[in-house]
Amino acid sequence: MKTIKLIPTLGRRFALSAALAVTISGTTFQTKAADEQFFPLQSYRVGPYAAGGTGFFGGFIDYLNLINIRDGGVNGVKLTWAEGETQYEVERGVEVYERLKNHPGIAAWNPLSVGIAYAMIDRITQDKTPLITINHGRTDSTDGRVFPYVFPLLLNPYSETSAIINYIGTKLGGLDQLKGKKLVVLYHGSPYGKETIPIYELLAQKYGFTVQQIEVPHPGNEQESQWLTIRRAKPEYVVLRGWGVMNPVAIKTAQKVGFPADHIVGNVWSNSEEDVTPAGEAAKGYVAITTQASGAQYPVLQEIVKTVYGAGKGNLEDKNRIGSVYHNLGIVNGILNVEAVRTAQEKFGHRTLTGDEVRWGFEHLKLDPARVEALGAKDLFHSINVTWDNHEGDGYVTFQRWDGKKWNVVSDWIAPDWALLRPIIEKSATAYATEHNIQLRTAAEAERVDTKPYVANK
Amino acid sequence: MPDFDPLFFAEVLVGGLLAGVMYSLVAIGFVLIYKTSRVLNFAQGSMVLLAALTFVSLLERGVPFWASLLLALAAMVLLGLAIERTVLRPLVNKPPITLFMATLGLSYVIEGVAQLVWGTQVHGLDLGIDDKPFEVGGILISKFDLVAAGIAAAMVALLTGFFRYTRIGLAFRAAADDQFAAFAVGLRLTRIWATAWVAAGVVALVAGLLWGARLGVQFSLSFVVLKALPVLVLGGFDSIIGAIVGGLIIGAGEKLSEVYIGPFFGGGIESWFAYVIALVFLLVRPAGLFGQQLVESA
Amino acid sequence: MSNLTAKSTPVSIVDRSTNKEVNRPIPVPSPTLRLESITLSFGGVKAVADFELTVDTGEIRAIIGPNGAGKSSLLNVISGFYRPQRGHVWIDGRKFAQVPTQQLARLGVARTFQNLALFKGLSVLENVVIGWAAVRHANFVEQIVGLGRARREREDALARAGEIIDFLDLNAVPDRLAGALPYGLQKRVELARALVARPKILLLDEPMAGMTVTEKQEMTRFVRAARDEFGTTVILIEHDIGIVMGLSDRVAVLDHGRKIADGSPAEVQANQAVIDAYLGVAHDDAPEEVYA
Amino acid sequence: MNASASRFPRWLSPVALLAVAYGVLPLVGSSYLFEAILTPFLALSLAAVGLNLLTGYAGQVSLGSAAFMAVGAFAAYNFNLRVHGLPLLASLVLAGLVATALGVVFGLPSLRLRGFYLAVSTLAAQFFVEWALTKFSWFSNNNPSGVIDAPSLRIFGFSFDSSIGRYLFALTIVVVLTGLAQRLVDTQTGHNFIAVRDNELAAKVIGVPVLRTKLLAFAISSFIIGVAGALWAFAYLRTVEPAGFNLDRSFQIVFIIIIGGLASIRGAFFGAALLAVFPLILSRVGSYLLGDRFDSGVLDMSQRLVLGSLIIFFLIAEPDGLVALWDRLKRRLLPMPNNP
Repeated sequence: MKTIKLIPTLGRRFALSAALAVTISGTTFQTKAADEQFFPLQSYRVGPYAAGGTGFFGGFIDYLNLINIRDGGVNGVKLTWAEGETQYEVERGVEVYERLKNHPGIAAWNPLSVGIAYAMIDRITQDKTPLITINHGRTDSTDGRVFPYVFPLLLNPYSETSAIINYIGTKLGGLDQLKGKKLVVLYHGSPYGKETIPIYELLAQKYGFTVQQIEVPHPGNEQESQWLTIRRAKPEYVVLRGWGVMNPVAIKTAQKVGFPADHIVGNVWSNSEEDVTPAGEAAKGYVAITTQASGAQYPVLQEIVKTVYGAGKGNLEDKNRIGSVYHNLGIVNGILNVEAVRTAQEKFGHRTLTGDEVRWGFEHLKLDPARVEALGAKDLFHSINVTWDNHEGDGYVTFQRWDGKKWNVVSDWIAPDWALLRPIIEKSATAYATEHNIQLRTAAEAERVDTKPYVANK
Repeated sequence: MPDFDPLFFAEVLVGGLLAGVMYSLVAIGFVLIYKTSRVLNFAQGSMVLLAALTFVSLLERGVPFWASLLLALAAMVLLGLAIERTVLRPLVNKPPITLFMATLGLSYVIEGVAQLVWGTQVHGLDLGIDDKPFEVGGILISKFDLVAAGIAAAMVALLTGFFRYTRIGLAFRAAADDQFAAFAVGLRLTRIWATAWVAAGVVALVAGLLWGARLGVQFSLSFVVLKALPVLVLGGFDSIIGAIVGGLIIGAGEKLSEVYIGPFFGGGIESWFAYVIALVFLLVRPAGLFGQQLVESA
Repeated sequence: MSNLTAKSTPVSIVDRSTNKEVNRPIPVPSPTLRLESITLSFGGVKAVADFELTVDTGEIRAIIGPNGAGKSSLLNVISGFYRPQRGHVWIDGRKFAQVPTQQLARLGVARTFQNLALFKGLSVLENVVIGWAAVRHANFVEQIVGLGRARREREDALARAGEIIDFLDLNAVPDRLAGALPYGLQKRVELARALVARPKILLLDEPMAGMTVTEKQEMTRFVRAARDEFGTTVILIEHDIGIVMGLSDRVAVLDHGRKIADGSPAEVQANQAVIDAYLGVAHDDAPEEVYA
Repeated sequence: MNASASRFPRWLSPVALLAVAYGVLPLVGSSYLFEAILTPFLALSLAAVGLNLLTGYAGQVSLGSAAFMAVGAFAAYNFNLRVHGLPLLASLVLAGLVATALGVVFGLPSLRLRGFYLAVSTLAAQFFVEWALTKFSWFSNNNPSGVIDAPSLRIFGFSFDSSIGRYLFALTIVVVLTGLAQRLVDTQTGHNFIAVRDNELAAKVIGVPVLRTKLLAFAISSFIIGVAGALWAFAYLRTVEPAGFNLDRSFQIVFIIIIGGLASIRGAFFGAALLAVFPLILSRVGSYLLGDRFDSGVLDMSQRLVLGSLIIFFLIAEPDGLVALWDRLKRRLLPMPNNP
C-alpha cells in the first residue's frame, strides 16, 4: 500500500477549510469611512499584458498619492484605493468587482480592459457607480442617453480612427490627397481589434481611398504571411491596431519584408515604449497616436517625482519608466477622476460622495487648456469637455515618433471629426437600447442624482 | 483569388520554409525528451521562456554576452537535472498520459519561477544579426531567417552526430528503442533521461534566443509551443528529421494557406490550419511521417 | 451484487467428479475453422510460412511448437490483428482475407490473451458481463432509464454471468476489482469472460502459463468441461506438453513458421521430426519475432 | 465501481449535500459567496464531469474542452435570441446538442489516433472554434466587439435574475446532469467506456462497439461541457467573449479532473472546489500573511507556481486524486463495523 504521509495532507486540509471560512463570510466592511473617497482597482501586473497594467495603475496610484500628500486629499477628503489582480481575465475582474462593490464611498471603476469593462456595464448601471474606460471600451457608450454610467473618456475607438485618417491625410498633403490611395489596417484577432472595421470602411468610402483589413490571429507572435500580403498590396500606409506581443513582431516583420517603419501608424494601444523596445532598430521612425504625450518634463510629473517618489511611495518599481506612455496615461486618468470628484464636491459638499454624485461630476467635467495648465499638465494632454450625452468629452490627440530611444511629439493637437462620428454612434447606441429595452435619458433626468450612500444588494 | 504571381508565390514559400525552421527549433526540444523517455514535454515552451529571460536579464545587468550565455546554459542544465530528479523519476512507470499531464503542471511552475525571479517586464534582445532583407532573384529573403536556418542545421548535424557516434548517444538510442531492455542491459536510465532533459534545455536556450530576438523576450514567448505541436504531430514525436521536415511542411503550408486560402475565410486561419495540415497527414500515417510505427498487438 | 443463484436453464451440468465425457457432441463433417496456406511476415522476417490447418466442431485442437515458432501470430491472424500476406481464414464456411476483429463476437469466436487483457477498472462480475456486451440492443438512453428492454437485457446478462461464475468457481470474488486478484484467478476470469457469450470457437493463448500444478489441472478441467458443456470448439496454444497431450483431440506442431506434424497426440509424440524440433537439433535459428 | 459497504446507506451523503445546497446556503450565503465562488464552482464542476466521462472513463484525452464550452454558450445565446418564444431550458438543451455535433466531428480522429496524437488533434478544435466565434460576427449578433450579453433567466414565468436565483438555476441543472452522468457510468455503456480505456483491443475482440463507444463518449461529454459553457456565460459572467474560453480554460478543466480524481464523478466536484476557491484563498492568505510587501502581481505569479506543483504532487503522491484521499480519510475517521 502506498504509504501516504497523512499528517501534512491533514494539516493542509485544515488550513484549507479555515481559510475557506474566511472567504465564505465575505468581506463586510464595518469601519465607518471617515470622509474617504475609494477607488477599487482591477489591476493586472502579470501575464502577457503586464507592461500596460503596471504602467497605467502605477501612474494612477502615483497621482492619487500626490493629491493626498500635497493637498491632503480633495478638499480634505482623503483618497483611498485597493488593488485586486485580474491577469486581464474577465472572470477575475468580475470576482474583484464582487469583492469590492460593497466598500463604502466608491468613486469610480477603472478596469483598463475591454473584456472586463463589457462584463461590468449592467452591474455598475444597477449600482449607479461610474465605469471609466479611458481610450477604449464600447464606442457607442459615448452616447450618455443610453449608457448613463459608462465614460470612454478622451477617445473612443471611432474618434481614434478618424484622427489617424486625418493625420495620414495631412502627411499626404491634405485630406483630398487620400483619394485613390491604398491603406492597410492590421488588427489583433479579438473583439478589441475588430471594433473599428466598420468605421474604416465608412471613411474609405467618404474619402475615396481603398482599405484592406488584415487579421493577426492571437497572440500574433508570427506574422510572416500577413506582411507578405502587405508587401504585395504595396499600401501607402499601414495602420497597426495591435495589442501586446503583436506590436513588436509587426514592426520587426515589416523590416523583414522591407516595409518602411515611418509608414506605419500605431493606434492608441500600440504606442508605448514596451511596444517598440523589443523591436530594437526596426522601430526607428515608427509613429503612433496618443492622447497623452510621453516624457517626465511636465510640472505634474516633476511634482510626483519630488513628493511621491521622494517620500518613497512611488508605485513604479523601475524608476526609468516614469514618464513612459502607460505611466502618463495612468496619471492623466488620475487627473480626470480627481477633477470629476472635485467638480461634484462643489455641488454636493466636501464629503465622501456617492457613485451617482461622482457620475454627475464626470458629466460636468470641463478642463479647458488653461485649467489643464493650472494642473501642471500643459502639453501632457490637451483638454476635455464631458457633457451628460457626450461621455467621451472630445479629447484631442497628437502623434509621436520613436527615435530608437524615446518618443518625440511630431504633430500639434488634432481633433477627430466628431460631427461625422456622432450620428453613427447614436445609431449603434439606440440599437443597443432597443435590444435591452432602455429608454433614452433626457437632460433633466441626468440632473437627478441619488445622494444616499448606496449598498449593493446583500 | 488574387492573380497568381510566381515570384510572390516563391517569396511566400521561402518565407514559410524559413519560418518553419524556427518551429523546428522548438520541436527538436520535444523530440529529444520523447525519444528517450516517451514523455511529451509540454513544458518545453516555458523552458524557452526561462532560458531567454535568464539570458536577457543577465545581459541587462551588465553581464557580458558570452558570460550570460554560459550562465543561462548552466541554469538550463541545472533545471534539466532538477526536473528529471523531482518530476520524472517518481513517475517513471506511470502511463505516458500521466507524464504528459505532469509536464503541463511543470510548465505552470517554470512560468511562475521565471516571472517571480526575473519580473514581468518586456525585454528587447539584439543578437547582432540585423534583419534587413536582401534581394535574391527578385525574392526578398531575411538575413535573420537564414542565420536561424544555419544554426538549426548546425544543431541537427550536432545532434545526429551525437546520437550516431558517441557512446552516450548510443545509450540514448537504446533507451529510445526499448527502455526495459536498456535497463536490463545495465544502462543507467536516470542518467540518460537527465542528459536528455539537459540537451532539451540547451535547445530551448537556442530557440529562446532566436525567437526572443524576433518577438522580444516576454511572457508570450511560451506560446511558441503551440506552433511546434503540429510540427511534431506531422513529423512524428520521436524523430529529429521528422521535426525538421515537419517544420518545413507546416511553415510553408501555413503561410501559403494564409495568403491564398485565407481570404476566403476572412483571414487569420493560421492558428488552426496548421493542425488541419498535420491531421491530414496523420490520418494517413497515425504515428507521423517518420514516427516509429507501433505494431498493434494485445 | 450478492451471489446469484443460477437460473435453472436446461443445461446439464457436467459431473466434474467423474471427469467422464458424458455427452460429447459428434464432430460435424464441415470444419468450423480452416487456415488456408497462411503466410505472414513482418518486414522480411517470415513468421508463418504456408500454414494449413482444419479444426472440426467440438474438437480441442492444439498447436504446439518451440518458443517463437509463430503460434501466437496464428491466433492474432485468426483474431484479425494481422493481415496475412497470402492465404485465407475460413470461419463457418465464410472466407476472410483479414478477419474483421470487431465482428469476431458475432462470428462466435472468443479468445483469451497471453498476458491477461482484463479491464482493471471493472469488477470481476462486470468483466464477465461485458463479455456478453455484443448482443446488446438497448441504447444508452434506455439503459439510463433502466426499464423495459434495457432491464431485461441487464438481468439476462447478469444471469448468464452468474452461471459462468458458478461454472468456474469465481463466486468468492464477483465484486472485487479484476486488477486486484491473484494471477491464477485473473486467468480464470478471462476464461469466464470469453465463455459467457457461448462462443462457437474459443482461442486459448497459453492459458496455463505461469500457473501452479493444481491451477493447471483445474484449468484443464474447465476447458474440457466448456467443450463438453457448450460444444465449444477449442484452439489451444500451450507449452506444457503433458497438458496438451492429455487434453487435445488433434495436435499440430509448428517449427519456424512451418507445420512439421499434425495428428492425434499419440502420432505426434512418436513423430521424429517433432522430437528433433523439441530437442533442438542444431539448425540455423531464424531471429525470432516475439509478439505476445 | 464496487459500493463499499459503509455504516451509512449509500444515498445518505448525496441527500445531505442537496439539503445543505438548497436549504442552508441560500439563507446564510452572501452575494459574494454566490457570485464569485459557488456559481463558477458549479459551472466548472459540470464541465469537469463532462471531461471526466471522456478522459477519466473512456480514456480519450481532450485539450479542447473550452471550445465546447464556448460553442454551448454562443449556441444558447443565439437560440434564445433568434428563436422567439423558445423557453430558456430548450435553448440550453439545443445548445448542448450543437456542442454534441461538434464533439462527434472532432471525435472522429479518435478512431485512428491515440494518446498524444489525439490530444494534439483536439487542440485543432480549440483553435478553430476560438477563431470562428471571433471571425463570424453573426454568432455574437453582429456586435462589433464580439461580446454577448446573457439574457434574463426566466423559466416557467419565474425570474432567476438575482444572485441566489442564478445560483439555484445553475445548481438544479448541475444536479440533474450529474445524476444522469452517475447513472450512465453504472450502466453497460459506462462499463464499455472503461473497457475501451483499459484495453481497446480486448474490448473490440469481445464485441464492444469500440468506434461507437468512443464517439458516444465524445458526444455525451461535449453535451455536458456545452451546457456547462452556457451556465458559465448565463449564470456566472452574464457576458462572455470567445477569449474567455481559451487554452488556459481547457487546461484548467484538465487540472480539475486530475486533482479531483480521474474516472470519478465526485472527483470533478472536489477538483473544481479546489481550483475555483484556490486562487481566492491564496490571494487572501497571501495578502493577510505577507501584508502589502508583495504587490498582487507577485502573489498571482506564485499562484501559478503553487498550482503547477500541486498538479505534480497529486500525480506522484495520489494519482487517484482528492476523491481517494477523502475516501481514505473517511474510512480512517469513520471505521466501518466490518472493516478489519
